[in-house]
Parts: sequence; C-alpha cells; structure tokens
Amino acid sequence: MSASKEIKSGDVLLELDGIQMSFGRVCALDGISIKIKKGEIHSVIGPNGAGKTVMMNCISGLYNPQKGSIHYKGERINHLKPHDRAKLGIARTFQKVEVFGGMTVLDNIRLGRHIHYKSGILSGAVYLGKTAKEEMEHRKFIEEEIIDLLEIEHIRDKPVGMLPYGLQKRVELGRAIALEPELLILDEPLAGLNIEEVEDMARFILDINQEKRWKITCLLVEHDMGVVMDISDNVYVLNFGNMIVDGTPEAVQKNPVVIKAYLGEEDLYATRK
Amino acid sequence: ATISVGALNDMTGATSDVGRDYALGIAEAIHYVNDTGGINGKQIKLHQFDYGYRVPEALTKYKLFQRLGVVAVLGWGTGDTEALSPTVTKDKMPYVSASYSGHLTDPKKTPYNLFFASDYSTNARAALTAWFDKKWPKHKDYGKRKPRFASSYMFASPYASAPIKAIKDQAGILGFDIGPDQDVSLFAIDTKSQNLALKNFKPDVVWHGNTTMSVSATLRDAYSLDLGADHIIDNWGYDENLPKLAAKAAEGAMGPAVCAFFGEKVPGMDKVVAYAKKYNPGIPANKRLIRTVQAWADVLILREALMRADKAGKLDGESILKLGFETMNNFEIGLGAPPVTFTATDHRVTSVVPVYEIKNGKFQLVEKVDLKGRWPEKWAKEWMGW
Amino acid sequence: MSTGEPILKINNIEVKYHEVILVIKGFSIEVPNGGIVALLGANGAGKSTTLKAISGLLNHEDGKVTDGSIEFMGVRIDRMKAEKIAKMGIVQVIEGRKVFEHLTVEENLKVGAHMRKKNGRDIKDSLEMVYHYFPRLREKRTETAGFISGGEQQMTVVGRALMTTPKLILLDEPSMGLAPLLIHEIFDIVTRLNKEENISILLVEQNAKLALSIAPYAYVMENGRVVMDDTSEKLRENPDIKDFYLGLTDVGGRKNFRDVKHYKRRKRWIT
Amino acid sequence: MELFFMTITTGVMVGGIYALIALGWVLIYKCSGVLNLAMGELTLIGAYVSLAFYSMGVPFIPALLLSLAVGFILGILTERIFLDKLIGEPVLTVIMVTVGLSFFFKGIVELIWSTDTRVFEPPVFPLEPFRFGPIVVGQVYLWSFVAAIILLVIFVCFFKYTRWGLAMQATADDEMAALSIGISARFVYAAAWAIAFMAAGVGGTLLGNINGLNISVGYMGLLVLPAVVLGGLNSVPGAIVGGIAIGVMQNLCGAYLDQYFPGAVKEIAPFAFMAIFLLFKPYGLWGWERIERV
Amino acid sequence: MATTFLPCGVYHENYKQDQAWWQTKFIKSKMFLLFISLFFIIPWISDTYWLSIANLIGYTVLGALGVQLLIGFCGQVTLGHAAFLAVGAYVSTLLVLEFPWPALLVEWGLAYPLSILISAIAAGFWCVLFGLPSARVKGFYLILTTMAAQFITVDFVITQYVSQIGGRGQAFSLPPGTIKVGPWVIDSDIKVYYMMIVLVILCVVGLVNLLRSRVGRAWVAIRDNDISAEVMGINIIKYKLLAFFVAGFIGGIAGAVWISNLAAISPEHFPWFLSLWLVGVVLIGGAGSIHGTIFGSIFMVVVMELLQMAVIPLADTYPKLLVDFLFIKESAFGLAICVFLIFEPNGLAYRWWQAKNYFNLWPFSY
Ligand SMILES: Nc1ncnc2c1ncn2[C@@H]1O[C@H](COP(=O)(O)OP(=O)(O)OP(=O)(O)O)[C@@H](O)[C@H]1O
Ligand SMILES: Nc1ncnc2c1ncn2[C@@H]1O[C@H](COP(=O)(O)OP(=O)(O)OP(=O)(O)O)[C@@H](O)[C@H]1O
Ligand SMILES: [Mg+2]
Ligand SMILES: [Mg+2]
Repeated sequence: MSASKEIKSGDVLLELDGIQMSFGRVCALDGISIKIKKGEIHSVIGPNGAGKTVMMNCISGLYNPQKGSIHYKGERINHLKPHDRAKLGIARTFQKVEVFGGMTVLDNIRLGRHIHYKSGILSGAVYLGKTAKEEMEHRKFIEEEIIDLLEIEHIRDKPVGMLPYGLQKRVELGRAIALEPELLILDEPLAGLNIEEVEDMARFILDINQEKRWKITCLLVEHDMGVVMDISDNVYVLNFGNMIVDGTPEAVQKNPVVIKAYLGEEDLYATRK
Repeated sequence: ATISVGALNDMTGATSDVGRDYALGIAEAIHYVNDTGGINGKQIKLHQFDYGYRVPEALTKYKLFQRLGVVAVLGWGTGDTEALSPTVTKDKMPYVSASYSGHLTDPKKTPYNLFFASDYSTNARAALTAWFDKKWPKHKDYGKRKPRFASSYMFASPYASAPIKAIKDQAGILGFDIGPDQDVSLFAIDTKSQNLALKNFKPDVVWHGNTTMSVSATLRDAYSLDLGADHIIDNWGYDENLPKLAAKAAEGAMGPAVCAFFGEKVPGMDKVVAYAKKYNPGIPANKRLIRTVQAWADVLILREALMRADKAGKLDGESILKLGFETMNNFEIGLGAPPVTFTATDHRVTSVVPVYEIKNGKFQLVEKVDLKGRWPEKWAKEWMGW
Repeated sequence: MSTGEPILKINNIEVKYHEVILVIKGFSIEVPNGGIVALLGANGAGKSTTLKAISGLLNHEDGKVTDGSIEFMGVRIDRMKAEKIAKMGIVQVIEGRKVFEHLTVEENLKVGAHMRKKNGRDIKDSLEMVYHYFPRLREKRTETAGFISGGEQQMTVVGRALMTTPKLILLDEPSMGLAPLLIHEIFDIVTRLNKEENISILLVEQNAKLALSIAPYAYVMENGRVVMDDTSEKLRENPDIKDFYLGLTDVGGRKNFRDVKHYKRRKRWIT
Repeated sequence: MELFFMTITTGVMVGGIYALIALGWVLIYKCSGVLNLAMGELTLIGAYVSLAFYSMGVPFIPALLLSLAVGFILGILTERIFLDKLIGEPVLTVIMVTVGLSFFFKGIVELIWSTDTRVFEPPVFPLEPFRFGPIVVGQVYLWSFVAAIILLVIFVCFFKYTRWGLAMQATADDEMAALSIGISARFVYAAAWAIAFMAAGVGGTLLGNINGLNISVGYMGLLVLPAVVLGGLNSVPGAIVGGIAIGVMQNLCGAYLDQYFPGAVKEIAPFAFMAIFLLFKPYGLWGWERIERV
Repeated sequence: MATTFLPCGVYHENYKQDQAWWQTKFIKSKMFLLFISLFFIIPWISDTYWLSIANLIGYTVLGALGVQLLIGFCGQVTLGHAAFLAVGAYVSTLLVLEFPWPALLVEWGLAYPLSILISAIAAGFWCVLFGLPSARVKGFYLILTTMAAQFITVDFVITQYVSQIGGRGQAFSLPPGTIKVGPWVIDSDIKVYYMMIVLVILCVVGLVNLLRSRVGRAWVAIRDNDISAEVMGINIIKYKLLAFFVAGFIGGIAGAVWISNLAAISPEHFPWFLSLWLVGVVLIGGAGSIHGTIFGSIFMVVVMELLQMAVIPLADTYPKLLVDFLFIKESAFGLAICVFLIFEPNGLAYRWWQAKNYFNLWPFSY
C-alpha cells in the first residue's frame, strides 16, 4: 500500500473504461465504463446473470478482460495479479462465501492482514522476538478494531466452516477489512441474511465507509433494493453485460427500463418491506 | 550345547523363484547335519528369516542375528551381502552366502565372505568361452566376421551386474563385437522393447544375467520377435524351471552349473533327495531344483569349517575363518560340486566350470572350461576380486 | 391447515455434530399433508440442520440425531440412509447452490428426474415446465453449470428439485441471491406446486414477509429450539416478529437503513 | 526404420491392454472421485483367477468368463465391505483405504499363488509370431489387442446409453447433492467397482498370456496411471487414447532412449513425460477442469 | 478442528496469554513430564529393542511431518515423499563418505551435522523442483507428478546412477564408526535415540511455530480456498513452493538422520511403499494436525512391530508361517489400515480432539 500514492477524498479511485469480457459465445460484459470516487458507496444491480460478478472479478484480477482498461489511482492495473492488487488496497468478499473453513475466525481475519505482516520463514519457525511481537500487535488491532466492530467476540476461536452462513458472511467481511483496503468490493453481502442481520450488515458497511478510522470506498453488488437505495451514492444497472442506467438511487428507482428488466412492476422494494 | 546359525533367505522377493527352493534346501541340510551328529556333537539351532530380497530388511535381520548370538550367517543376495560386507568384516562374522559375486573373493577386502562355488565372473567367462569354442564355429558367418555379443540384465541389481565387466573383458579377449546392454528387471514379464533394440544390433549370442523368472520371459519374447541369437545364462537363471517356463524358446540355451542338478546321480545326492522328501513331502521331486543342492553345498562347507574350528577348540569368527575355512584344501563335498580350496590369499574355490546346454528340455554337458588352465597369469593376478 | 395425519412429524429430537457439538435439542414440529410450513429463525438457529436431519444428509457431515424421532407418513426415518429417504419422497434443496458443476444445466435438471420411472415424455414435460418458470435457464441450458451466475445456479437447484416428483420438499432458502423479480416467481411456483401437485413443503426462508405470505403456519427457531409457533396471521401481528423478522417500525412503515441505531439491539427469546 | 515400425506396432498392441486397465481407473474415479490405487492388484487377481480356472482344465474363453464373474462378485463385495462405510468421508481417506486394500489383496494373492512366474499351460496363443513383411508381431499381442478393443467398445456403450451414466457423473461431482435427489451412491460405487474389477481382470489375463504371470503384473496396473492422466482422469475415451499412447511411448523410449540413459527408462519415461505434459494441460486431454469461479 | 474449548473457569486476561503455547499450568506440567520421560525415563527403561522402535517412530515422525505439511496444511497431495528422504540420505552419505572434509571438522565431529544441513537444503530444492507443476496442476493430477518424483529420483537417478558411484553396485556401506557428532560416535541405539529426539523436537517446534505465523496461515488458506487466498494478497505459487521446500527440508533431515542407524544405505530404503506409508501415517493420525502425525507414527510402527512379534514365536510351531510371513504381514497390515480408516476416517487426532472437548466441557457441557 505504501508504494501507491495517496489520493484525496472525492478523486477518482477506480476507473473502468470500455471493459469487455466474453466466455466463448457468452458476452458477459460489453464495454462497461464506471468511475468510482474515493469515499463513496457505489452499487451495481441487475438481473441474474447480468455480469455483475464478472465485473467484480475483473477488478480484483481473477479475470482478465479482453478489452478495456482498469485504472486504480490513476495507474493502469490490467496486468497485475490478484495478490498484487490486494497489496494496492483492493479487497473483496464473495457471492458464495469463500472463507477458510478449517481456520478459526481469528486466523481468518489474521490472514486478511497477511500483507501487513512482515516476518519470514526463518523468524516464523523460531517465533521469538520480532515475530512474536508482531503477532501481538496485530492481534490487538484485530480484537479492537474488527472483532469489536463486527460483534463476533463469542466465536473468535471457532473454525469458520462450522459457523452458520450469516456469521460466515460477517467473518468474510472482517477478513476483507482487515486488509485495511481503500476499495472494498462486496458481492451480495446480504444474501441469506434475515432482516435483523441485514440491518447489522448495512450498519457495518456504513461504518467502515464513514468512520474516520476506515474511510473505505465500497463497491456493492446486491439484490436487496432497500439497502441499495438507502445507502449508495450512485447506482449502476447492468443487463446482459450492458450498462443500461447509471445514476443516483432516486433516478434509478424511477427509471422504467430498470423497473421492467429488474425490479418488477408491483413494488419497488420487493425483498423487504 | 547348541550353536546358533542365522540364515537370510528370499522366499517372497525378486529372486524368490530360486530363493524358495534354496531356503528349503538350507533347512533340510541343517536337519541332515543335526541328524548326523551336528558339530562334533553340538546341535545347530537355525534362525531362518525371509527378507524379501530387500537390503534394508537384511540389515535389520543382521542386527537381530547379532542379538541372537549366531556364530555364522548363511546369506543370500549380492546386494545385501556386499552392503553388509564391511560390517561383517568388522564384526568378524563368517558369512557364507549364495551370492557368488567375484567381488567377495579377495580376502584382503572381504575376508569373511565365503561360498563353495566358482564365482559369477568365472562362470560368465567360462560360458562365453564355451559358446565361442563349440557354437561359433558352426555358424554360417564363422570366419567371415567377428561374432557379436550383447548382454541383458538388470543394471541396478548388484547380482546381475556383478559379472558384466568380466564377461565384456572376456568378449574382448576372444575378439567379439560388443553391443549395447539391455536393462531387464528381475520381475520383468514384458521385454519387447529390449528385444527390439537387440534385434537392431543382431547379436549372435546374448548373456542373460537375471534369475529364471525374467530370463524365461526374455527368451520367450526373443523367440516371438525372431531375434535369432544364441543365449547364455547365468547360473541363477539356469535351472530346471527354465525349460518349463520358456518351453521351445529355451532350446539351445547354454549356462554354467556350479553343482549337480537335483536328483542327478552323484555322491551325496541320495541324502538330498531323501531329506527333501522327508521334510517337504508336499513338494514333488520334479518341482525341486538345483538350488536345493546349492544350499546343501553351502551348509556342508560351513559344517566342515565349524567342525575344524571346534576341534581346534575355538568357535569365534576369526578361528572359524582361519582354522576352519582357510585350512580346506581340495575338500570334497560331493554333490557334483568342485573340490574346495580356500587360502589366506585367495577365496576363489575353483577355476573349472562345467557349461551345459538345453536339448529337448534336458541339460547336456557341453564343455568343462578351465580358466586357470587357459589363462594362468590373468587368473592368478588380474582376475582376482572382480 | 389441511386435514388428516401430518405427513412429517418431528418428535423431540436432539442433534449433535461430531458427537460433541449439540445444536438442536428438544425440537418438535409437524408438517400437515399437503401443507406449507415455514421455519424462521436467526442465523445459526439450526434450520438447515433440521432439514438435513430429516433428509438424512446429516450423516454426511458427521452429525447425528441422538434422541427423539422423525416420522414420515408414519414410518420412522431418523436412522435411515439418505437415498432411502429420498426414495420415500423427501427431497431437499440444499443451501449454498450445490449444482453439479461439471454437468450442463440441462443435465443437472435431467439428473433430478433420476428417481422417476423412465418415461421420456414425462421428463420432457417437466423440463419444459422448469424452462417455463426460469426462461433464463433455457438460454443457459448448454452451459456448464459451474460457470453460470450465482442466481442462475440457484434457479438450477430449485429447478432440479422440481424435476423430482416428491411428496415433501424441504426448501432451504430458495430466494437467496435472486433478483427481486424472480423472488416472486419462485414463491408463485412453490404455491402452485403445493396446490396443483399436492406436494407438502417445509420452507426455510430469511425473507419472513414472503414466507409468511405463502405458508399458513410457521415456526420460529432460536438456538436449536422452537420458541414460537402459530398461524401466519397471528405471527404477523406479533410485535417481536414485526420488529425482528419483518423489519417494521412500531409505526408500521419501513425504516431507512441509514437510520438503524448503532447500539446493540438484538433481542433474545428466553429459551 | 524396421525397428521403428515394430516398436510402434508392439506399442499399440500393448497399449490396448493398458487401455483396459486404464478404463478401470477412470470408471472408479468418474463416479466417486477416488483414485483407486489398488487397481494393479485387481489386475493381478483377475489374471490369477483365470489362470487358476485354466489350469484346472477349463477352456480359455469359459475360464475368462468365469474370472469375470468372480471379478464382479469381488467388486461388489469389496465395495460393500470396505468402501460403503466411507461414503461422505474425505476422499483422501478413501484413497488410503484403496492403498490398504492393495496391500491386502497383494498379500492374499502371494499367499495363494506365491511369487513365481506362472504361465498358461498349454499356451493359449501359439508362441510363433505373425509376419507382415519385415514386421513381426507376436500372436498373443494381436489377439489381446483385438479382445481389448472389443471390450472397450462394450464398456463405452454401456456407459453412454444407460441412465446410470449421468447419475455416476453427478455423484462424482457432488455426492451430497446427488444423495439429496435420491441417487444411490452405494449402487453407483458398487457398479463401478464391479466393472473396474472385470476390466482389470481381462487386462490382467491378457497380460498374463504374453510371457506368464507374476506379481509384477500388479506394477503394470500402476504404470497405466500416466495413461489415465494423459486422457484425463474422468474421460473414458481418454483412457483408451492414453493407454495406447503410453504403450507406444514406452516402447519407443525403451528402443531409442535407453542408449542415452541406460537403466529403467522405459518404466520412468511415462511418468516423466506426464509430469511435463501436465504443465501444459493440467487436466489431461479431456479431463474435467476444476471450476474456479467465485 | 483447530478449536478447543477451554476448561470451565479458565479465562485469559490478555492476548499474550491467549497466544501462548501452554495456556494453563496443567498443560505446562504435562509438557514438563513429557520432556522428562522423553529424555530420561524412556531411555532408562527400554532395552535396545524398544529403543530401536523408538528410533523408528522418530524417523517416521520426521518423515511424515513434511507429508503432513503438504497434505494436511497446504492441500497438496503427495505420493512421493520418500524421494526426498532419499535425497537427504544420499547427499549426506556421499558427503560423509566422499567429501574431502578438512581434518579439523572431522575431528570436532562437525562433518556429519553439517552434511545433515546441506542434505536438508538439497532435498528442499529437489522437492521444489517437483513442486513446480503445482503452480498449474491441482488436485489428484498432482499425485502423478509426485509419483514421478518418486520414480525418477529413487528408481532412476539413485538406483541407476547415484548408487553406482565408486562402483559400489547398489548399497553404500556405512560401517560402524563412520558417523560422528561432536565427541560422540553414533554407534548405538541410545545415541541415535538422543540425536533423533532432539531433531524431532526441533522440527516439530519449528513447524508448529511456522504454522501459527504468517507463512503457516498462508498455507492453510491455500488449502482451504486458494482463490480467496490469492485475493487476500497471498502469492500462492510462492507459498506453495515454500511449502514444498520446507517439506523437502524436513524430509531431508529425516533421511540424513536415518543413515546413522544403518550399516548401509540402498535405494530400497526408500521404495514407493515408504511414500504410501507416510501418507498412511498422516491420514491415520489425522490430516491437518501435528500431534496427529505423532500419534499416527506410533500407531503404524507399533502395529507393524506387533505383527512381527506375533509371528516369530508362532513360527516355531508353524514353520510354514515364516515362509509366508511377509505375505501375511503385508495383508494384515493392509487390512489394519482399512479397518482403522473405516472406523476412524478422520484419524486419531480427531478422536483426541473429541475426547479433549468432552473433558474440557465436562461436567457442565451445555
Ligand atoms: N468463467 C466463466 N466461464 C464461462 N461463462 C462465465 C464465466 N463467468 C461468468 N460467465 C457467464 O457470465 C454471465 C454473467 O455472470 P455473473 O456471475 O457476472 O452474473 P451476476 O450478474 O453476478 O448474476 P447473479 O446476480 O445471479 O450473481 C453468466 O451468465 C455466466 O454464464
Ligand atoms: N458441520 C458442522 N460441524 C459443527 N457444527 C456445525 C456444522 N454445521 C453446522 N454447525 C453448527 O450448527 C448450528 C446450526 O447451523 P445451521 O446451519 O443449521 O443454521 P441455520 O439456521 O441454517 O443458519 P443460516 O440461516 O445461517 O443458514 C450452528 O451453530 C453451527 O455452528
Ligand atoms: Mg453474481
Ligand atoms: Mg442454513
């Protein structure tokens, strides 16, 4: 993270320009361009199979788009591998939870901080001095900043694989923010949660976006319109790989194309009311 | 009082085709020794183990022998015998093995390794010489060109590779063209590619250094691929099973025998046959092999050495070697084995090797080759210990 | 509620994972023949575990029903093997979008018809039905299921369950990750299956509002126990349910997520 | 040149037998995701059983059929006794059980038939070779090849045109999901083991006819693993192509490479080659790729 | 199964305590007892036979640790680990026998310890070489490349070439007195035992430490979910190769140490069977658990020994048994593995974990 330059809030943090990605015959993204400003929450919505996840994968480096460029803080990052992009400060969560099932919650979050640890293999094997000290410092950070925030004290020593789905999602969020990213991609963080947990999760997202400690820019993919419309600064609507609308939540809600393709006629906040 | 003797045998490993019969022979021969008065009245307690032809297993079993307090070991394979040889020398443990490796015949290096037979290198030289004497003159190309020789054996097996240097040396002496070696595993049953490679060289005679199992497979493939060469086979690949397994493909194959075949009419054979029947009645006589006889011969020289040392009053390793083995001079064990001579400077027992040929599934003597007689100088110095 | 004997009766069961982790205790519910029953509850309450206990898949995760009994149409099934239970007519839609990743979408659906007596036309019709409900799947039918989008996988899984002709479907969060438009579709399908084919349904769903709208009766679970069960109308009126499962404020309107209070607001039922 | 053609022909012929054994691997992998490391021993058992019948005086074809029946029964038994209880356990554990089984079977075979080479007596196929111009082919090889190909066709059809084909693939993909829609994993596994046992048995019998039979036939069972990997662990046509390719390669290496790297090149070459090949095609020619989609 | 529940009434007041190795007094004293018994009681009460078994267990632990790391912690299936033990053993043997050590080093008994280090590094790199395909090859396809490691290294390079060095045929002899550590000539089981136990402890502690630090977490993450590990900033190729290096390194130590117990070393010490055996140790002990490795080693070695012990006295009455002994041993052993895994598919460590939780939660479990 230190290598990249600091940018002010309000500047463009991430820019996609004309991204095109197809798999064989399927064109999953067709010339998508977006600009995300630092400090905001942007959301991507669209029907199933519209290409939202593919877009996130392009940003985090799991897919390489055939056309178009990705700029992060003004630098082109198309050629970077996923782990290098993580070092630049891009973190993400996944649509189906992708936690490390065999590790404890604490270890999962520690792993999120991987890039901030310094100790190597030799000092690790000896585990005295530097490594021990370092472990302790990070532990403090994790406990005070993340576990407290996400309210998962009671499960910190349990293997994540045994936790219920909702908590796994929360751990995944914890792991992602442990990286102290500047850009956080959230792929359906609310799926499978009940209303109470949705409220909690929405709160967390707002917190990490707004609190001085974090100030993380968020890119959110969600089907839960209530949350999307309430918390985002800007909404993109994808359909079959095309960007059909892009604007403020209010504008998007009223757009007839969006209503027809995605939201459905009868009521706007279909999921929860 | 009893005397403990250890025996390491292969009843299940890569050489079990010949090893099992040998193991039975060892046990029967020890019974015979005990029945006929033991070692000056002391009975022998035999600790016999199967080690599956695996060096590591042999090492562990050797440790076990030490704990059991054996005075001598009846060993088996070349790999393990050679691996143990420095330890055996240090421990002063007489080690009578079924490995007739030439490397073990130099008392300066391996004083405690002993066996009753002509060594592999001598056998190989003799077999090649016999082919050169008897078969090559009958060949249609005789006199027109040099004969071509190739060998086929398991490179990685110390047993199979032991005589290779010697036989190539002999081929050089006799004026052969030497072709590429072929690697055939001791367990091989598919040797097509080796035979095809040989076919490319068109050898007149091929040396087979393995045991019966893989030799028979190689002969069969040579036959079905129409190789058209003669075969000479090392002692441990040349026994009563070969014509059974390879059938027609074994016709004409030549090889050395270090003693009489099972049941042949030679002095002492009646005992061998009788004990085989008595202790292993389940195995019919026509399934027993020359290996039993070889086992008897090894046991009998050990008995002789133990008796001589015991008479002299000491049964430790050094006396068994110095007062036992090294006092034998043209000692006759019968069983068609050569008279045995060990000296303090030479542990090669004999230089005369009978070479046989398979005719209609039966063994026929071709020639008795006397290497010392033919190449006395080389025998005395150059050929010692390899 | 419909008449007659309940098709499924769970009697005071206790479930343990790895022989030491107790997750369900003293749990009883009933599913009436031809009815829909919803099972609500917070994360980790043990809803999925309950469904797995019924379908016998629990064994597969080293879990066990250690006490109580489960009866299906009068037969005890809590000791049976999963495939036997499936043969008796219980099909579960597992959570987590478990498609057969390497098969194509259409093959996935066809595998669903495995238990049916071979009848080509019949299977074709069912395929048509699934494609009718999920037109998106028709477009994707030759794609490898592992590569389609999350929502499409969810459709595939639900579609696959429709292809079986069960007596009882255990649905674990069918609406998860589906676009708003489709969620209604799914619930329509569920009601139609229930009405037209007379399939009983045990529904686990986080979207309490929708679940209560199609299921006449519901149970609320917490910590491996049933803490409340009643008809849907009654539950909808219950202030706790309103607050925690329907997200309604006291005034009745929807609250803005930006206004959610910061302090810990979780309410625990006394168990 | 003659050497070259002869090497290729023998390679193809032996390859046919390898393909049969490879098919056994593939079947078991295809429906349970398990690498059956006991495959070599299945080959061994099949071969010895038919040899035993043959030595009792049963003619060759009935002896082979009898051994197929025995293989079928043994397959079912093995599955029922050992593998049935492991449904749902980690795949690696199941693989280790197949390793245990391989020791067990091997020990039993050695106990019954000991370690010597045995031959089919009287020979089933005459020792005299066929000659096609300069090319000489052992009769055994030719007939084995023909038999192998016929059997392969039968197996392939069976899997293509019965409804269990799909069910097997589904089970391999996700056992839990397969169970949840009522596919009997037990049945699938039992069928796969029975068929693998039979395929291996035929392969072993044919191998045994070439130069006789000893426990190194079991090693051949292992040697076909590169063939399986070449085709892709779960591709039936892949097993066939792989088997033949490996047969050819082995013979080519034996005939040509051996001069430069003396020693057991023939046995090593397929493994070395495949280790490199996998770098370019990590899932063999037609194997299922791991789906890495998040 | 990493979690354990603390006994009732035990709480941690700070993170340091929570991350410490031995969290309660009770565990500390247990460890102390273990230490005492390993260093004093066991050598004191056992005769050479039992010591040699203890050595075999130690060797198995060392050999299996690398396999455990690869299979249990990094998710890379390996079926060729014996190759790396072989590299370790051969490099150190060659160094001891053929390398022109300065007389001083030999005198101080440093030649052998140094050769252990060098051979461990060599084995580590050799392991990395065969780990390279893991960058692309996943799952069971990796089995093939590791098997290739076994066959190429042991059956080809070592058997055909290395073991022919110096015209030795097959086995390198290490007659008694060749191996010297400091002032001690390693020539008895008890000396081997002490050397072994020190190395086992060092390796186990080192590995455990690694596993709770940055590198080890990265490994486990790769095992559990390599895609998300990559997205979290882990260079998976680098860490996989690192795992192969460490596994090979420990394997190299195992091989190099083992030669001190042997009179000769041959390729047959490292057959494919040994690779399978090591995997068996890991699975029987429980994948993903270090103490599982130790349990597994003890179990496997003891089962083998018991089979052996059962047969030798019986052989007096049934001589036939001795002939068929290896077969019987082999099949009984195979059967033992099968039966064990059928009843305990998750290994001994899992049972241990269950029991521990049971007692920790007892008597107020719920
Ligand atoms: N690796 C891939 N190979 C082939 N096709 C792919 C791949 N990844 C995505 N696709 C295709 O791209 C399309 C878009 O998928 P994507 O996952 O982005 O949808 P989505 O918008 O996230 O939908 P959902 O809301 O259901 O998650 C899908 O229809 C899928 O078939
Ligand atoms: N395989 C397992 N091993 C151990 N514990 C488990 C396992 N699976 C689930 N659990 C535990 O069982 C409890 C119930 O889990 P379950 O998945 O049934 O909850 P759920 O109600 O379905 O939650 P969700 O709404 O998140 O799906 C949880 O506390 C979880 O930790
Ligand atoms: Mg998506
Ligand atoms: Mg659930």
